[in-house]
Amino acid sequence: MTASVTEPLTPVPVGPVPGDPGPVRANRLRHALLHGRGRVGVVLVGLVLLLGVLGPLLAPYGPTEQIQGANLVGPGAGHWLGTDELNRDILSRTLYGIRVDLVVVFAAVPVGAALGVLLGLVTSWWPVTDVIAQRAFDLLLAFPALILGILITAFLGPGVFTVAVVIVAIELPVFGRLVRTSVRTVREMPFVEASQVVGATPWWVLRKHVLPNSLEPLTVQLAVSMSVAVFVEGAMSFLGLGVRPPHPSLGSLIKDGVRLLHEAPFFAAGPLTIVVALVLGLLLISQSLAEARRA
Amino acid sequence: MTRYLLSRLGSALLVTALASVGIFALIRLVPGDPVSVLAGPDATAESRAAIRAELGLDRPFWSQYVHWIGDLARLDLGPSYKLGGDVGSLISDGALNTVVLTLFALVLAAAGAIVASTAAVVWDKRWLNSLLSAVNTAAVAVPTFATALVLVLVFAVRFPVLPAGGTPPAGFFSQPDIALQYLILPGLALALPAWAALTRFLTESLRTELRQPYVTTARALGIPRRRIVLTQALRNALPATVTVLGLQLGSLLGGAILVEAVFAWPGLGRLVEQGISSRDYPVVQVLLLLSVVVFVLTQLVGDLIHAWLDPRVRLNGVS
Amino acid sequence: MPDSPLSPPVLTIEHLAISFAQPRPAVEDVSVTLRQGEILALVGESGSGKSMTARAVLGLLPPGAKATGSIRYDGRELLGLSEAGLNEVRGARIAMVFQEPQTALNPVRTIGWQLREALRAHGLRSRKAATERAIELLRAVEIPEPEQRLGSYPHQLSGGQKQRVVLALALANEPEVLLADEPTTALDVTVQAEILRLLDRIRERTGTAIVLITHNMGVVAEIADRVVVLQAGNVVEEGETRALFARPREPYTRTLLASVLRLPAPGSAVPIAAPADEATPAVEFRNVHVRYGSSRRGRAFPALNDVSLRVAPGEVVGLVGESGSGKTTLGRLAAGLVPLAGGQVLLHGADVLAAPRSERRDLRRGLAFVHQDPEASLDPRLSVGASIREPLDIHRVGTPAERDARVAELLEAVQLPPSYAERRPRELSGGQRQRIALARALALDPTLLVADEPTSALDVSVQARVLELFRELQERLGFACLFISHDLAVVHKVADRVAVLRAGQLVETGPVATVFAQPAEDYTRRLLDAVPVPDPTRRRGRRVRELAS
Amino acid sequence: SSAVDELKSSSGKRQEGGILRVGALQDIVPARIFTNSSDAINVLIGSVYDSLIDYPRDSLDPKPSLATSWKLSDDGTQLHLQLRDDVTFHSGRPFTSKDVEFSIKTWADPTWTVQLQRTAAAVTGFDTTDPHAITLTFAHPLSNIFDLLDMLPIIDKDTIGQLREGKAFVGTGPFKFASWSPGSKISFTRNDDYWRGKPALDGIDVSVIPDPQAQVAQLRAHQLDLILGASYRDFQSLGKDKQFQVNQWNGAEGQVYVGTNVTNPALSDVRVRQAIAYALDRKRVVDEVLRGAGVPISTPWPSYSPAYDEKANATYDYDLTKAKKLVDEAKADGVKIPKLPLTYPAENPIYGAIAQIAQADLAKVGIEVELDPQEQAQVIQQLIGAKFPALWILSHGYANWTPSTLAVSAYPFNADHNASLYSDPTYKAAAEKVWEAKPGAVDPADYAALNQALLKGSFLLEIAITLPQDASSTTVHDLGQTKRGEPILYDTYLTK
Ligand SMILES: Nc1ncnc2c1ncn2[C@@H]1O[C@H](COP(=O)(O)OP(=O)(O)OP(=O)(O)O)[C@@H](O)[C@H]1O
Ligand SMILES: Nc1ncnc2c1ncn2[C@@H]1O[C@H](COP(=O)(O)OP(=O)(O)OP(=O)(O)O)[C@@H](O)[C@H]1O
Ligand SMILES: [Mg+2]
Ligand SMILES: [Mg+2]
Repeated sequence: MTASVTEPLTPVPVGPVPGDPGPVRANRLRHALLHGRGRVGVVLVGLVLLLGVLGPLLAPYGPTEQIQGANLVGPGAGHWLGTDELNRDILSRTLYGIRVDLVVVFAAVPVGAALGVLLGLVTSWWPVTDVIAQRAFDLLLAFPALILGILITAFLGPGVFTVAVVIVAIELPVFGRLVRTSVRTVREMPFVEASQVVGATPWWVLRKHVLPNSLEPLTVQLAVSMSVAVFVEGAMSFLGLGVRPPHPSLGSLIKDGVRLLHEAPFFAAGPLTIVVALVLGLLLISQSLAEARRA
Repeated sequence: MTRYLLSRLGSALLVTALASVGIFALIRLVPGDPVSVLAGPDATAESRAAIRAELGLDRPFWSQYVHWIGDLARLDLGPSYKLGGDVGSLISDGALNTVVLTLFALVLAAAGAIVASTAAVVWDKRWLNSLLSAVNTAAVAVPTFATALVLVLVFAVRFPVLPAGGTPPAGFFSQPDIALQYLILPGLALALPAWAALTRFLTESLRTELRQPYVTTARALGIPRRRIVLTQALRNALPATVTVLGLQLGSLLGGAILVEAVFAWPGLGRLVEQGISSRDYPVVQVLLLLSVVVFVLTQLVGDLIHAWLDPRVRLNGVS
Repeated sequence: MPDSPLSPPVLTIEHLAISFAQPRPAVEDVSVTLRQGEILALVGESGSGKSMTARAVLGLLPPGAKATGSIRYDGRELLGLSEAGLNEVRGARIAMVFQEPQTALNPVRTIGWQLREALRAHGLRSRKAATERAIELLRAVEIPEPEQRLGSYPHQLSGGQKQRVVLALALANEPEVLLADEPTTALDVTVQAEILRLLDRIRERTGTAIVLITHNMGVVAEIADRVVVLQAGNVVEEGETRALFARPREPYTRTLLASVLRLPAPGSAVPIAAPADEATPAVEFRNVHVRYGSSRRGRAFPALNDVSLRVAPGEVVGLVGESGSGKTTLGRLAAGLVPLAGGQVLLHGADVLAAPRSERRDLRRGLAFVHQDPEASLDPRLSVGASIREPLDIHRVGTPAERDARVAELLEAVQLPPSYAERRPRELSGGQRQRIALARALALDPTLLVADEPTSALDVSVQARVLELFRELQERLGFACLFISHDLAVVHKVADRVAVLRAGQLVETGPVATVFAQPAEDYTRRLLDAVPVPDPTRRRGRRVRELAS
Repeated sequence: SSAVDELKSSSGKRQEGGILRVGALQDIVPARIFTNSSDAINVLIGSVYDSLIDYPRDSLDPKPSLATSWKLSDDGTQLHLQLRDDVTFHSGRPFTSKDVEFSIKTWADPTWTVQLQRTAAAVTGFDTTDPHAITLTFAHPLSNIFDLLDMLPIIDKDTIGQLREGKAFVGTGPFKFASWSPGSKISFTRNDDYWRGKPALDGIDVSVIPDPQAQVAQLRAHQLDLILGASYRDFQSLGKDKQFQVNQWNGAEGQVYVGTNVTNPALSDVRVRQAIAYALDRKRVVDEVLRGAGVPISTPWPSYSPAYDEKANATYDYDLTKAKKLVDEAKADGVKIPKLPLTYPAENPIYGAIAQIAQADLAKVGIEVELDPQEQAQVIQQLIGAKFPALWILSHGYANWTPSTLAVSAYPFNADHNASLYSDPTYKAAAEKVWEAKPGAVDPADYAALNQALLKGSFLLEIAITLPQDASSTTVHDLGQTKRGEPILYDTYLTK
């Protein structure tokens, strides 16, 4: 220990300095989620989440239960949302179907995001790996989501797992690029230089500075990607690449409903409402987070 | 500027070249055999072998690839396994349909976005902003296929004022007024999410621009707000918007698959789907490569426009 | 002459108060009268309400601000005037110039376009006439070859030229009042001197009354007729420049004046230079070259050219020079942050780049870096304690408990209570943040500190305190220091020796007192001459005018 | 002008000429032009080509077409046909007996993968000395020779190369092929020199619209006059609309079935297969999925078929108790029934619905099924390679023809090698027996034996006959269809 520290200098009184910004709200993002638009979003997503989690308790029938004689019954006391072509209760199917979207939204997207972040983080520091990774991301991004969906389904066959893989494949480059932009900006920041000067390794900088400072844009993107995932599930199911029957998903329910729009316009209403609520909620969340970041 | 362009061009070519190998290999890895699809369930083993030889599928992988690239270089896309005809002419019809639809949607989205966001920023009225943000969110939150179907049901079936689908019988150019009517519904369904994204981005950029010091300078000179938005802020916000527009093109192409399905619009989306499901390698290869080329080109053109719009890049090659 | 107290008032601000939705009002009670043809300086520390007062005049307050009181121009009440009404006044009667010339101009429009647009806003529609007037204006602000410049974009001009264009814009419609909000803060001293002279000439030629907002007392002493001192939104003192400098009444004014660093008068006695230290230098640059951009693509820009410099142990070497002269580059080179194109960098006699990678880290361990911007140099996500601890963590010095103890010691060393370790950077003031940055730099007991303009983002009074602290620590700990600054007075205060850079080349080096008192090079002399002297009695412009009359 | 108003019209008066706008689900595939595998191909073959004889849709009694009369030798190995002498191809070349020989030989060529290839290949001798008569010699009596002559289009040998590339389709039929834009449109124009007389329509435009719903929407919006592919439910609702008529073509039936891989350990016990057959609620499939456009069956045959046997057809009427009993017995004998995959093409919603009903039905008798929707391409590959792991759902045709056509031509029934990997000498013998007989002279007892063999093996479990439907605007009159499902548009006319 140096002499200077053992004999401390006389502390000067420190009061508020003119122009002192004063304490700022500890967590802008959390605040954004609990007020205004953000709160509406959280409530909407929370509601859908709740319905999905409690689905089995709320559903009057099983998701694949075929009720004798109840062929395409309209909404009424027995079946709030009516029944489908195969005599199944649409309300029950919708409640169970939410769960597929929840898996896709809250498992596949985070996995894709995590992989993308990890890849982007590790590769973007060194020019060579950066070029390789970025070209690979470009390549993945070059295919529209649905084409990627069709291609991957050709390998894996339809199913939730396929949808999840497609979503991971879609999100990976998105997050990879986003992180790369972050790395590029953050590594130029004086505080990164400061830690490099004292000997921080790239890995240290990435872990301690870049990643924490990229979290905000990543959370905003996460919410956006989650809403995209709901679409991808819907679109893939619409093209018959989604969940395997007889299990329902919101997308497959909408697809079935849309096929019967003439005869049973009520069919698609329920699942569509949920999809819109979920996407809307996620969008509102992402908007409020983005706004909080800018403020 | 030229050097900047050349380097961009180089990386574009690299991506395309990598993509060609990737696609060629990938499509062959997909389970399912074009020959059995083509021959049908009742074909004998000999007939399948004959077909395989005829398609050149008995040659080794690299030789097939080299042949393909060689043919591509001579602009010969080869014959479709399934449809027999030349892939080039097969794709050109579909491509025209898709390009017209996508461009129409792109123009619709871009024009709509510029009008909506400048209106929102110039007037800056509370009700207008709320209305826009509501419409905007709705446009993003309702899936494209749902919008498309509702549009058909309302405007073609319930109140038949516009065609329910299909391409204009006389083509796009001989009767533009008729063609336009055929384009409106699918174009609208396709454009809506892109419009919403663009509007949101542009409004936000304009707001950011309005916070820039140069705007304060202009205001301090007594230039009216409306004029500042239209002649200065918009001009500054455009380069970034062009980039976003380029990204939107990708999602428009993706959305086109859905919209084409709903509106019986014989475009590339259907070709891709059918091509893959019938394992029609030549068609799929070319289509996938095309999608990469379009993506790469859009980025390139986006960069070009960006550079052209931004004198700092145009004159100094920095961005 | 503006000195006459009889010239009529053009702008009267009475009991102006501006508040945001926060406890303390931005402006509490400000009354100022501006008279025809005078230059009125508005001074005060950061956040004292100078800018808000000026913006209120043109109705350019940020959204959410509420202003009360009265602002009268030409018998008209400006406060609460409609946007259309304000637009008639803005630019035409009262014009405003802002601090940042880099961003005050629209980057995608030519300056000709922007000038024409300003003229068009007040009725000059003819393109030809507007172009002619634009050329005239550019000539008036002394831009060479104005015809060619019309087609230039802002990025093609130098900082000083940009500020001149901003001035031209403000003068386009011959306003009676010019509000200049720190118009020279971002500029080099030499450029600043030219702009100030230009302002003075414009006032003389057109009789425009100017409100000059600045925190630089040198600038005030140089050209202001009267001074209004603001503190926390209130006018604390007001008076004729010379009188106020000579006899400040208020303690606040006195502190303000006391914080101002001064250069010795030119030609003053030269102290005997200390003999050169023979010990191994803490850092030595041997004929170093640095190029930016890839040389392969033929765009290499030589930022440093054949520079040789030594910093002896325990010695503070000030590095001065105009913007872009390569000061930062040299500092970063020592820290190993820029690649070397030629020459050698020796840390304590060891060639860093020649050393194996593993040793390089240890060689650099004795080196620390303090950056200009205290805000950007601390990770906003880490508590300041964590930031100070980081070098210890990286080198795994001691146990975690020892590290925490060391953090407390370091905080004390920079005169901050240990409880501050828990705070986030944004919960501190600028000066406090710079102390934290200093504490972090000292964490590993460096033998060499590179400080890149460590106080240029701070207020004068805060700057004085931080410099004091720096000097004290340096004497106590005895580290060598490469102190980079564009402020010659600051260098004069802290440095033992000074090195003058110009366009990547070392033009002069020597003991501070010698170089500043008797510069050997013309360039150094020009730099010194351009520094505004915070003493109205030594006012150059005035002197010139007095001699001429 | 409005694109929509142009399409609306209704005065009820017969229109001179006019273009019939047809919506088809699938495009033509030149390499598979003779396989009856897409509705656009059906329009093409039905309109551009003629055959030697025509079956009326609901019987197997040949009627003259390009052949005016015919005579079969007593042993059934020679057929002499008298041909029309006033027929020319669209190219202007007169039609002769050589063209008949060429057409039959083309069908016998395996690269065209025609279903009746074996039958065509069994025609071994051609006497074409008379250009307007031909004598065919067979390797053995062919009970289904007239099936071949009804299905076989007479093609032009000069343009076969262009046919393969999809550039030209030259026949003798009522309409000439005009153009094809792959993936979107095929056009035909009237053949003014048609030997039966000038057709009423000026031409036909076939739009390829793979989405059934889009077809319906375009029909409703009067952008199409006739749609060939729509869901059963859409047909049902169009039928209730006065602006449209729905045609049901009895005689051109298909059959949906559940196939079983008999080498699967669980399915190798016939009792399990029979249990599955009993457990299928066929009536529900017909009512709820086919919306009444079908008939529940246990044997493939429609009621007019010579092999039809009412009693045999009721063998596997829905009976859960019997099914349960069979499963229990099998399980008692140590048969393990794990979860069985049920494969079906994902593209077609009908298969999906049937599969889900079957899954629910089988669950009731203790057979767990996992649905395995796959792409058509993969399903076909598994069908050909006999690679289905357990169960699958598909449909077959040919039961509406001479029964031997099914037994020797339809892939799932092929006694030599079928997708079920079922081989049984009794079945093989029964199938050969009904084939190698003189047309119309098959012993009913042989058919009964064939039915018995099929039911005993229970390797292919029929669900229902599906009746093809199409829908048209009421301005379209006199539509027809062949047994093969080809629209006959020769007589068709439009009203304003
Ligand atoms: N947009 C705003 N919202 C809230 N408070 C603001 C805003 N702008 C300025 N303030 C507050 O108003 C007060 C006066 O600010 P002003 O910009 O006039 O200071 P200044 O004297 O010009 O300082 P500086 O020398 O730093 O430019 C400060 O306390 C500042 O925090
Ligand atoms: N990363 C870079 N790439 C290219 N050129 C650069 C880069 N950094 C600095 N330069 C150029 O190198 C020259 C020296 O820059 P440097 O930052 O060392 O100047 P400085 O003396 O610190 O100026 P200031 O007082 O403005 O901070 C300048 O002309 C600058 O434009
Ligand atoms: Mg200010
Ligand atoms: Mg610098």
